[in-house]
Amino acid sequence: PHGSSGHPTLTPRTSSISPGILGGNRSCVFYETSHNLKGTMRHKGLLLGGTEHSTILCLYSRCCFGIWNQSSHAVMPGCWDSDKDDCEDPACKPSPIQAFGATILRCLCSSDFCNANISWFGTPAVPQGDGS
Amino acid sequence: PHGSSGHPTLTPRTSSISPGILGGNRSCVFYETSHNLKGTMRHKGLLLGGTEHSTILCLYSRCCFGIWNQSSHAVMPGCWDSDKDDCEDPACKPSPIQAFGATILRCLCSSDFCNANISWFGTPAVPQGDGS
Amino acid sequence: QNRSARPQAYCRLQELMVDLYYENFLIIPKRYAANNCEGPCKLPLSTRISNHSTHTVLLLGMQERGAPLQRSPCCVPVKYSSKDFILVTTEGFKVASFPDLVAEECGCR
Amino acid sequence: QNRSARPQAYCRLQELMVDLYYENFLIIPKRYAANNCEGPCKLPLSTRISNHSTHTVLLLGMQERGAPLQRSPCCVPVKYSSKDFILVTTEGFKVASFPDLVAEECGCR
Repeated sequence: PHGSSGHPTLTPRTSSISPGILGGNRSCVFYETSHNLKGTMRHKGLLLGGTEHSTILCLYSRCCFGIWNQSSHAVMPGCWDSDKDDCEDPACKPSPIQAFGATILRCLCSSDFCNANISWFGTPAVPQGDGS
Repeated sequence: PHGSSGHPTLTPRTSSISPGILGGNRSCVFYETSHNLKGTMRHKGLLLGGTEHSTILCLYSRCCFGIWNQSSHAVMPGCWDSDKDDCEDPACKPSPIQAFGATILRCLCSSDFCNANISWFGTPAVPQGDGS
Repeated sequence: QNRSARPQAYCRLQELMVDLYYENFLIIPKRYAANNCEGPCKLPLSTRISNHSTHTVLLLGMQERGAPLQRSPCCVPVKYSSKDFILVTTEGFKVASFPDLVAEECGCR
Repeated sequence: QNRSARPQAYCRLQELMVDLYYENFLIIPKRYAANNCEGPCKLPLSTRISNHSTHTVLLLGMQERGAPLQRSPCCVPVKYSSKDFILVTTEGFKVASFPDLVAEECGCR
């Protein structure tokens, strides 16, 4: 299962939200695989259209997040709900987490669509295969 | 206005109270003048009959209290609701309080009807006129 | 009167009498059991104190790892009860209940 | 980062970041503003701190009159809020909200 299929492009609650309360109009990549994910982060922003990867306008922050699994597949990029959780870096420089025998990469970042790609050590994003 | 006129001899709530929860069956004198008194202490015990001075069986303590005004008239004897508020003495040995230009005598005591009379320094109650 | 000098192993409710003799308008009581919460807050809280917050657990964890805290977790009342008093006012006597006068439960906060 | 070494005049909310790097199951965030309550509790409380209890006022009164207290009134969180986290479990990823993780209001207790 891929993309935003099954999600409305605009969640129902958005009708009562004026543009002024958007957190500086940060745009992030949004994507949620339906398998092995419990819960959702889609209510942290306004989901705009898109098939494979959606765009989400953050409601509560100017902060995107990204999570990648061992094979560098994005798991659930989206809007984070706070600017206070170490979201200073404009680029997504992921820190690895070892959990249950797997390596997970994750980042918080503060520029538009910064969670689209992993930014290795601040250099432009490198194709994943080259590093190994 | 004197005595328990106007008060039921047994308050309505007593019907659901079993004798076992009475606080050791302490009996105190109960009396509430209706003038210059706001509120009541009658719900701290079971009011038994009586015209001038009623008897009250304490519900929450084994502690009587007494308050006398400047001319040593009892103002509102009754059951106190706690044994923890300096109620060790079986006799009512009042401490005077100066308030708003008047002297008020008050005591807490822990024997049956100990709040009927002021017990001056542990000696049997002295007729009020003799002291002045 | 129930109090002793021995240190408490963990945060818990202790009897504490408070004098009110200086408050002339209070007739009865002049002294009452207000109680207090005393004793150290240490990990693990869950097995020792039922009333704990995750925030406190995280602060204690920081301390255990050597991070300094400006304010260490503290044993405080987390539930109070009210207390009846008989007062004298310019208009006479009054029975009144005051909230938050007796500490009933303690927790680390 | 917003914290300074200057002492606080009265009990109030201060920013405090808590590290969660040691909790491997937590994916995002690894660090969050848990905040803490800091500063002295002194009389009069009412003009300085909106959230105070009468019990605390009496304890502070005892101290002012020279009576020793086993536990002095303490500046603590009296209201918390929850915080969302993304976790990894054996079954995959999970968005979860945990209560009592952020100190929101302070009081003397």
